[in-house]
Order: sequence, then C-alpha cells, then structure tokens
Amino acid sequence: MRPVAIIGTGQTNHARCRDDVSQPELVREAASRALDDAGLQPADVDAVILSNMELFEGRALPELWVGEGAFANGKPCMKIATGGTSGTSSCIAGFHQAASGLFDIVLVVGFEKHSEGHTQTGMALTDPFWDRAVASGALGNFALSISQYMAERGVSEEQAARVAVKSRRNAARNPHAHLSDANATIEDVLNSRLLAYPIHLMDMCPQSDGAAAIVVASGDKARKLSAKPAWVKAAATRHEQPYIGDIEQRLLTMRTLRDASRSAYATAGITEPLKQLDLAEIYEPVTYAELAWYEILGFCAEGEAGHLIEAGVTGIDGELPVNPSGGVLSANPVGATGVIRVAEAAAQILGRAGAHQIEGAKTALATGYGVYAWADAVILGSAV
Amino acid sequence: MSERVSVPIEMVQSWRYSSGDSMERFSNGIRHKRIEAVKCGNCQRRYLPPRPVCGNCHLSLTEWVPVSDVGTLEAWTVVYLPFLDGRTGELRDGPYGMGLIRLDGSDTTLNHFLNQNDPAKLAVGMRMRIVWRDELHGAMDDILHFEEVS
Amino acid sequence: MRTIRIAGVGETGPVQQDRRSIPEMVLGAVDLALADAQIGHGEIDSVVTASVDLFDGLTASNIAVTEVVGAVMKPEARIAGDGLAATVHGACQIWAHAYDTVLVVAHAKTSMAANGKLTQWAMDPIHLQPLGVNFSAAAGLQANVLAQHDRHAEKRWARLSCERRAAGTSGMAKKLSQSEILASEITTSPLRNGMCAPLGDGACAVVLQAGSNAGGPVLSGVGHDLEAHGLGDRNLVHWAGLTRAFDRACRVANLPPADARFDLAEPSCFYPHEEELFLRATGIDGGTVISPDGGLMAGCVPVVAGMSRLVAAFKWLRQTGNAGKRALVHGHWGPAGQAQAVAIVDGGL
Amino acid sequence: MIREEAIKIPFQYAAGTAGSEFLINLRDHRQLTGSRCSDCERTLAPARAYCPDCGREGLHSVNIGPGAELVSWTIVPDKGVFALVRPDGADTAMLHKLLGPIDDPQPGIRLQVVFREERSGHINDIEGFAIVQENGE
Repeated sequence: MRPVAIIGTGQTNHARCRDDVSQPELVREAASRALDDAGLQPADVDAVILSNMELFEGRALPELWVGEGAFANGKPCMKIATGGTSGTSSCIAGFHQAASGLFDIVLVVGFEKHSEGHTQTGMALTDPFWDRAVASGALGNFALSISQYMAERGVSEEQAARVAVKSRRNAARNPHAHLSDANATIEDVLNSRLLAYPIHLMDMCPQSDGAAAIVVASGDKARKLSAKPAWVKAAATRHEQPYIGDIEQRLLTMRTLRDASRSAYATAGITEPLKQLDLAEIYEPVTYAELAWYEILGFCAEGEAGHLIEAGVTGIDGELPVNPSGGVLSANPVGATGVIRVAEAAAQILGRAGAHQIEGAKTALATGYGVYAWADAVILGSAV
Repeated sequence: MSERVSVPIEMVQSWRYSSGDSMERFSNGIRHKRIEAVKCGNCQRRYLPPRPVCGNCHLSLTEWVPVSDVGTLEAWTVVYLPFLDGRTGELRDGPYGMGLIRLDGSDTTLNHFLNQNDPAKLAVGMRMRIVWRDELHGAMDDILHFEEVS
Repeated sequence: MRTIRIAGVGETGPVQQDRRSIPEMVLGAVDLALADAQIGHGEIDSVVTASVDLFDGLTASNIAVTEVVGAVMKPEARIAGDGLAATVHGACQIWAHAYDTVLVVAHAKTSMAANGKLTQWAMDPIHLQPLGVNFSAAAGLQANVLAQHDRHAEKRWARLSCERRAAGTSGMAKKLSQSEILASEITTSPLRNGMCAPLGDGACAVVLQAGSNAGGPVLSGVGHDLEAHGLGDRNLVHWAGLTRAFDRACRVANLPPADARFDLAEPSCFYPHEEELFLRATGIDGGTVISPDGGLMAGCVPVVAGMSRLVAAFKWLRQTGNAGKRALVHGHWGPAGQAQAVAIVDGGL
Repeated sequence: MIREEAIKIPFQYAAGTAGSEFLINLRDHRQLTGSRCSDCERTLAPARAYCPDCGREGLHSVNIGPGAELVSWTIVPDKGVFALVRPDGADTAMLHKLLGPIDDPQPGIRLQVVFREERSGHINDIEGFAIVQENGE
C-alpha cells in the first residue's frame, strides 16, 4: 500500500449514557477534537468514513442522519460495519481511501450509543433458522469459548482478574475512559457479580456511549502537516465462517487474528513482537480473551499468558504495555471501539497520549475483534 | 444542566426469511428427529447447519451424512444475566446452562441450552443427548435442551 | 493511477421474489462473476460487500454471505449503502496498491419486508421518523417541487415510465400505457404507482482487477457525495450532491466535467423525475443513450440498484460495436437522493 | 421454505442540545424554535446544534413562526399530507403534516402551526400546519 499516516485523533468522554447529546452531536464531539488535534479545519476534509452497528440503535443507513455531525455534508461519505471489527475495518478503509490518490485527508469516525437500544438483543438477530432461538449475545458466546480455553490452558480466574485490574488502573490515567479505578484489586473482580460462568462483571467489557475519530493523511500531506505522523506500516483483515459452532477452539487457535497479525508483522518487518513493539492496543472484549491474544499475537509461548500478566510484562511500565488506555474493558462503544484502539496507538506515536503515554513509543500494534472471530491487525510506526 | 429530552420509538418488525434448499431439507428432518449434515468432498468437513458452500474450499456442498442425537460437550457456560429475547420482547431469566455440542457425525458444534445450570456439574468432554420437545415443527427449538448421557 | 479493469460481472434478478436464501442468491451472482472473469476464488485478494442490516433482518448482515463471497480468511469490508459506493471503495483499494483483485458484491431482498416501513428507520428519529416519513414520501415532496412550475411534468413522467417499462426484459415491470400510468393510484403525490420502479430481490457481483484496458471495459472514474439530511435544508430542484460526485469522478478520469461526453448513461431512477434530476446534475444531453434496458423502472433492488447499472453498462460496452465507448453509471440512496455515487466506465480496445 | 420472524425492540433517541430545546419549547411555550447561523446569515428550521452547510457550532436560538409558508407537499393515501413548510423568520423549510381538508394546495400559501392540547416534548406536539383562510376567519 502507498504510504499514509494518522495525523490527529479525537475521542468523546465515554459513558454509560450520553443522553446530553444526540448521535450527530456525539460524532461531532470526536470529529472536532480529531481535527483540532491535526490542526485542520472541516473544509480540509476530503472524505468521511463512519463506523457504527446499525441495529444497536435500530437505524438503517445511519450516515444519512449522523453524517453532518462528522462534517460530511457536501463530501464523499460512506458507512462501514463489520460487527466488532467495524472500527478497525473503518480505519483500514480510511487508509485505503487516503492511499488511493483520490483524497488527501480522510476523517474516520466511529460511534455507538448503546443506551438508545438493546445491544444484546440487536446482536441476537442471527440466522433465524439456526441460532436465533438460543442467542444470548456476546456474553454467552465469550463464556463458551472461555470454558475451552480454561480446560486446555489451565488459566485461573485470578490471572484473568489481573487483566481487569490492569485495565481499570490504566484507565484511571485516561480522561476518556468509561470505567476506571486506580485502586482496583483482584478481590474486586472476583467479588463482582457473576454474569455468565466464569465471567464476572469486571471481566466483561461495558456498553458505552461514545465516539472516536482519526485523521488519515496521504503520505505527502502527512509530511507537510505533521512533524511526527503515525505512519501505517501494515494493515490486515481476516474473516471467518458464519456460525459460532464453525469456529474450532476460538480462544486457543483464533486463526483469523493469528493470520492477520502474522501478515502485518511480516509487512512491518516484525519478527519478535514482544521486543519490537513498544505497546499494543488490542481488542479484548473479556479478560480471558486478552490472555488468549497474548499467545495468538506471539507475545508469549502457548500456555504462558497467565505468567505474562503475573510478571507484569504487559503492565504500563512493563516490557510491552498492553492497553495503556484501559482497553475495551474500560470503554466499549462498539462502532467506535476499534477506532479507539487505532487512535490510542496513533496518539502514542504522535506523543500525545497524556498521562498514559509510553515514553519514546515508536512502534504500536492495534487489533480488532468480532464475536464471529473476525480480526484486524494494524501496525503504526514513527517512520514510513 | 438543562432538561434532556429523548424520543422513544418501538421497533416492531417482521421479515420473511427464506431457508434455502438445504436448510429446508434439514428442517424437514428435524420434524422426524432426523439430523443430517452436509459434507465437503474436498476437506471432508461435515457441516451443521447445512449451507451452500464450504467456506474453506469454495466447493458446493451436496453430500448428506447422518448425525447422531448424542455428542460431546465442547464448551459450556451458565448464564446468570437475564436476556431480552428480541423475538418475544420478554426477558429470559438466568441461570441457564448453554453449550457447544459436537454431535457424533458432525465436525461443527451446535450452540444450545443445557438442562444443567450448576457449573460444578459441567465439564468439557461430557457426553450429551438431545431432549426433544413433545410437538415437533421443524425448527431448532424442537430441541428443548441437551442432557447428560447417564 | 493504475488502470482498473472490470474483469467480470454477475447478477441474479431482479425478480419479485427470489425463493432462495440470501447466501444462495448471493452465491448465484458471485459464481457468475467469477466465471465471467475466468478466475477462481483463490485469485480474489479482497471482498467489499454492500448490504443493510435492517433490510436483511440480520445484524452484521455480511456474516450471512462471508462464506459464499469467498471471504473466509480474507479481507472483507461491508459498506452499508448502495453497491456503487462499495465499488468506489473497491476501486480505492486497488488504487491504494493494497490489493490487485477485488470482488464487490451487493444484495437485498425487498420481498422480506415492506421497504417503505424500513426506510422510516433511516430518517432523523427526533424530527422526522415519528411523523411516518420514509424515502417514498421524500420522493413525493421532491417531485412536487419540480411539478409546481411545470404543468406537463406528470404527463412527461408517465410517458418516460411507460417507455422504460416497455424496454424492460426482467419480467418484473408490468407494461403500462401512459394513460394507464396517469390513472394508476397515487402513492406519494404527484407520483403514482405506475411511476414507481417495481421493487424486488437480487444480487450483483463485479470483479475489479488492476491491469491494462486491453481486456475490456475499464473503471476510469468514481465519485460519491452526501447532502444534508433535512429536505428543507436542500434545494430539491437540484441534485447538488450528484453534481459534486460527477465532478469528482470526471477529475479522476481526467475529463473536464463541462465537456465530458458519454455514449451511455445508466442512471438509478426509482421514479421518473429522478432521471430529469440526473440529466440536470450531470449535463448529459441528447447524444447519450439512456437506460436501454429500461433501468430500474424495469426492476429495482435497493442497495443493488447502482451496481446493477454498472453491470448493465458493462454488458452494453461489451456488445459488438460499442467497444471504446464511454458510459456514466449512477447510484443513490437516502431520502430524495441524499447520498450519491457515480462511476465512469470506458469500453476496452 | 419461508418463515416469518418478528422482533420487538424499544429504542430511545436523545434529542441533544438543540433538539431538546426545540421540543421543550413546543411543549411548554407552543413555540417553534430555529437557529441563527452568523456565518452564512441564515435562520435554520428547526433548531439545531450546528449549521448543516458551513458546520458552525454555537448557533443562536430564535423564535420562528407561528405563521409559515408552504414549500412542497405530498399526499400519501392512509397517512395524510406531508409538507415542507418555511416558518416565518426562517430561511429553510421543515417537514411536518399539512392539515386538511385541502382541495388544491399551492406553493407559497399561508399556513399556521397547530399545537396539540396534550404535549409531551415530541415532534407530534405539533398536530400540523393548517391553511390560513384569506378572509381572516
């Protein structure tokens, strides 16, 4: 792909309910902040991509109502959605459009207002002839995968709880996070309400209202507009077969994320991710998934994820900080969640991540994940 | 902070879904407690639910193979959080057991309810059997739930 | 920018009701496109799909088709909009040098639910949706603005609908005389039943490939645009968004918009007044063949509509004697053409 | 085989800053509210958080109507008549219902907003726009 870079990012304050603003206003909040961060005016934007899960808010073609919130009036605009990977896929679409030569500046905005609908019910609109009768949303599906992972790997509830503690504590440094607690403990997690065995409330991502945006610039523009752009070094997407029961041992093998990350590593020249990546913003919908992704993404050998979190390797001061922002466990406006991963990774490269800045971050990984085991991997770097 | 107004709109919508030929055959079988999977001639994978092509090999699936009503529990959970069933608008209360069951003769697993909701009594590898409803109408909820083979 | 060849096309329908499941129907179009392009699934680098969850009654509606479009363990992106927008994105992927061969697929089945009820859910839920406004009502309001200053508009639209219906070969469009159309029942005045493109089911697939134009028609320009949502915020006499999309596409194709000449135009017209809006917005005049197959008036599948026009243009350019000619393809979605997309297709050597 | 499956999901949409103000003014003051954009010097109907054309935020709220002018309409059997109306003092039109009976609506005809007695802060607090009789009745 021709060179492109992220030159600005913006996020709303994510919360359980943002009924102070309408959907277009929520989108405007993130879009304005991203343009300010990039030092651009709305008129500088050549094209807009929106990311949102239509049925979570019961909308058809949501860009029609919400587009003007993203400064899309009179501009090329399209909406992309691929389930949980909507946000990362929209960012990758933004990379492609900015690299096409058609546009210099592409604004990507993801948003979700879960408080306006019933997400788990919307998610259950699956094949009416097969699994709709037994659908139980993302929660039930994750919990099923975890039983396989625990049986095979022997990972403990306490190790998973450490992921939640890391997330809440990191989130305390992030002003945009929905959930944060600088003093979170393993006991807090284990004592929180059991949602679906073995997932406790604090193991599971929340449903948040929020929006996030990135400004993507073509290579020439990025050099002109930014002293330190976050260059896109690689981006890969893999989709899976359509039914939950098609997927073999999701958390253990997750062939989509494995293949997408290996493809991205190869393009970016990464052979030892733990050493060569300065941080990772990964899509961890539940604590156990973060542990599984350590193995899938090659941060450790199979079966070593529990030890990795115990040793603090992925802590904010560790060798490879994972989700210094607090991650999906601390804020999850689904259509925005993948955009947040990419925006956080970019902000780290841009050196504008605030209190959760990883000093000297030069190479960052962002991933996306969907319930049907779809995956995206994006690698950003301080050099082309 | 000034007053925040929101606008309630209820979606009451129905769609007429086409099953497709293979799902129609499968559904007709279910009506007689007969389960059949489609098999890929290349990778030999036996698929439930039936579908037009093997996504891995891009080949049409035309061969049918019989599948048992007994299988292995590959994954399980007990859901405690009540779930709003969009089909009825009603809450499904917890706790209820759920599992991925690999029926003997199929390579994919079936996501369904378990009659057991005690985590201490569930384990990967357990043998499970379909419990059918009394009245069968050719749909997935003809299966009431799965129970352990004693 | 490297050349994008349209290597093959496939379509099912439009038919009033396709009794196949969505994946079976989509597979039909994909198989035809791959056969037309004489390539296998293994040669596809990336898939771009177009579908609308609420139309399909499925969340993340591309889940249902991922397998049949061949996207298992491959990149796929779903555009929730007209398939021509998905085509624009597929072209961007090739021009970005991200992929060399991209399969673009669009589908919808209006037989599943009343489309007029579903499109209410695309309208602003604070000010518009609670009134019961939908895309049809928006078309009526737009048509009425045009008809206010034009006493002959309704007769002209009836004649145009009659001609387009007569040209159709899909079997979906009932052949109606001008007077039958003018006597047909009001749907959203001044529009009448006979003026509405008959809605149906269908899928379209197009293979885009980086390469030379030696092998057939080439996608030489694309453009899209979004207007304000509120009908009262727009000048409904003009499709300003289409003019902008058209100008962008001409720029990509290195054509001066004012002087661009087309041998064929394939507008997406759900109603006859939209053809007049299309001509006005693009400056197309009498020298251009328009919708020789009857266009959408001969059978229309929302979401697929714009892509079905691309397929029509491609087939026309491939006909004997039409090589080297140029076509303008159009798609739109949203109330009164709020979102617009165009593509310029040049016939091969 | 065709199977009909229904879903039933309640949604609730936040009107946001300008939207809330617009709906509250309908409910409490039987008043239409627009927004003045100082950049493009237009008054937009209904009130909104930002100008759709120039993107400017922080618009000033202004009272518009109750008189209005008909811009366009469409008769929809079983649903009534939808209309685009430009309230007095506004530069753009808003969409609502035209109240009957109407024989032959004409563009530019004078209208007056009609409020419902029972109002809840909803667009349907407006019953519609009625034609003003020329003789002042």
